[in-house]
Amino acid sequence: MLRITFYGRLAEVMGRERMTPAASAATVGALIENLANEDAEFKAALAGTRVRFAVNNMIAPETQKVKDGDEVAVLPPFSGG
Amino acid sequence: MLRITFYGRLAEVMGRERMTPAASAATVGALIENLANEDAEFKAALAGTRVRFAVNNMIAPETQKVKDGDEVAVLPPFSGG
Amino acid sequence: MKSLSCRPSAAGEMIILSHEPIDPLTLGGDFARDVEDAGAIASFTGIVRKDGRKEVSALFLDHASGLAEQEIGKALTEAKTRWPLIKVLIAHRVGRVETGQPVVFVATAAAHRRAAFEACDYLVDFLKTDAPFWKKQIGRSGEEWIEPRGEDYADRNRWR
Amino acid sequence: MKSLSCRPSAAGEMIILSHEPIDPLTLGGDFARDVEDAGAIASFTGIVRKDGRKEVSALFLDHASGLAEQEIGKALTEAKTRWPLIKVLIAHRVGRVETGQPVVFVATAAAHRRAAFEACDYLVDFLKTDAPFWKKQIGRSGEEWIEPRGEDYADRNRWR
Repeated sequence: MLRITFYGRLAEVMGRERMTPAASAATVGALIENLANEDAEFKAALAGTRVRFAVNNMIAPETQKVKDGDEVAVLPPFSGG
Repeated sequence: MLRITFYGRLAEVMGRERMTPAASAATVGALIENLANEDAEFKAALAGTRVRFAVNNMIAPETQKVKDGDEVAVLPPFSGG
Repeated sequence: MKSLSCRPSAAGEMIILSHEPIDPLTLGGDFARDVEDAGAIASFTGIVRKDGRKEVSALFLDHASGLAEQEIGKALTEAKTRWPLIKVLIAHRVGRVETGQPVVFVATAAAHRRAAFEACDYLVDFLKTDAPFWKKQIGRSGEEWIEPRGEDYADRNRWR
Repeated sequence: MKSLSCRPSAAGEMIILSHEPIDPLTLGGDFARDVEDAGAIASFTGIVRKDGRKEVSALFLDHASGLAEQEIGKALTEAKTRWPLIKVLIAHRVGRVETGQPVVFVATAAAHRRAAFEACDYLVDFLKTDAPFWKKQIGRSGEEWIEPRGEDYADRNRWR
């Protein structure tokens, strides 16, 4: 299984985390695309936003491969300070 | 009379203040030149230094006229902070 | 101050993420107590603004725990590569922060002032755009997730 | 703190010249207590350095009383013309200041951070080269009057 976590306004749409079978996608990008195709509200929330990702607490490109046990974070544009 | 005050390393050479007759010079520049000509140590202390002046607590050029009762400050390069 | 996360990530570095109010005075006092032969301490405090007609009553700050500490740690390392810093502190609130309360405090110590000023400025810019925090304004007309303004990205890009 | 000179020169402005030690914590705390809807407070503390082999034990600071307050007041006015400041404080020591002790403290408050940072930076540069203070280092090899370094003038000239 993969654990996917959502932050900021995406957490309000998706909840903080979802579990999904590792076999469901090969890359971070494919994983998110699958989720967006299943969930119109999530798809709408992603529209026009540059989302970034982290895999196991490391910022990662959407081409990064994912495997069983990985933790994938879905990060809308940061706004700290 | 004019009161002339000295600061920083010039105060160590000249003391904090000197009184001089107002009639002794027409401008700040002439006043300081007279003092330098009377006092070799002061002349040496001025050499190679860009000294500034204030008259009655206002920064003033060396061409500024001085009159009885004025307070003239002789200011070596500032170094605060 | 009970902190969610408080770690001296390397010598002279401190990262604090706190669910509780942060007190720049206490933090600044502790920071200044042991700064070797520093000649310059710069600090920045960011405070939640009411922001005029928006009538903001609080911010809510989400953050990616673990990732945040790591990304801030990287920024501290980068800052220490660019400037000869003696000591550096970042304290950042998470959770609900009331209007008028500090949301971030950054302090830097160096031998000379340019290093202290620039590193402090750099780290605040970094926190605005490149650290995994997300803030929501809670105001008169409801709640609104905030994204950095164009000028925040422009500020950050000064350092590239 | 007994001050030689302490004047709120205009609304939101404070100039302190002090023969006694200045305490950035107390000053910073008082400063932050009433800052309207400021979102940003920047501060700078300058500290007397031992400075390696010079083994500086203290600075002695001479100043032109009256003129100093007036020139600092002009710089505050200039800063408020350039940046939308809510509040600004300059505290500067005069007399003997021991190594490790603060010699200057500057704090600025504004709605946004660039104004607070830049005004603070500007005022510290101003104090280094354009305010009538003179400092003498008292070190291992005797006493030495200090003049600004070339980089101090260069820093000041950034604002021209």
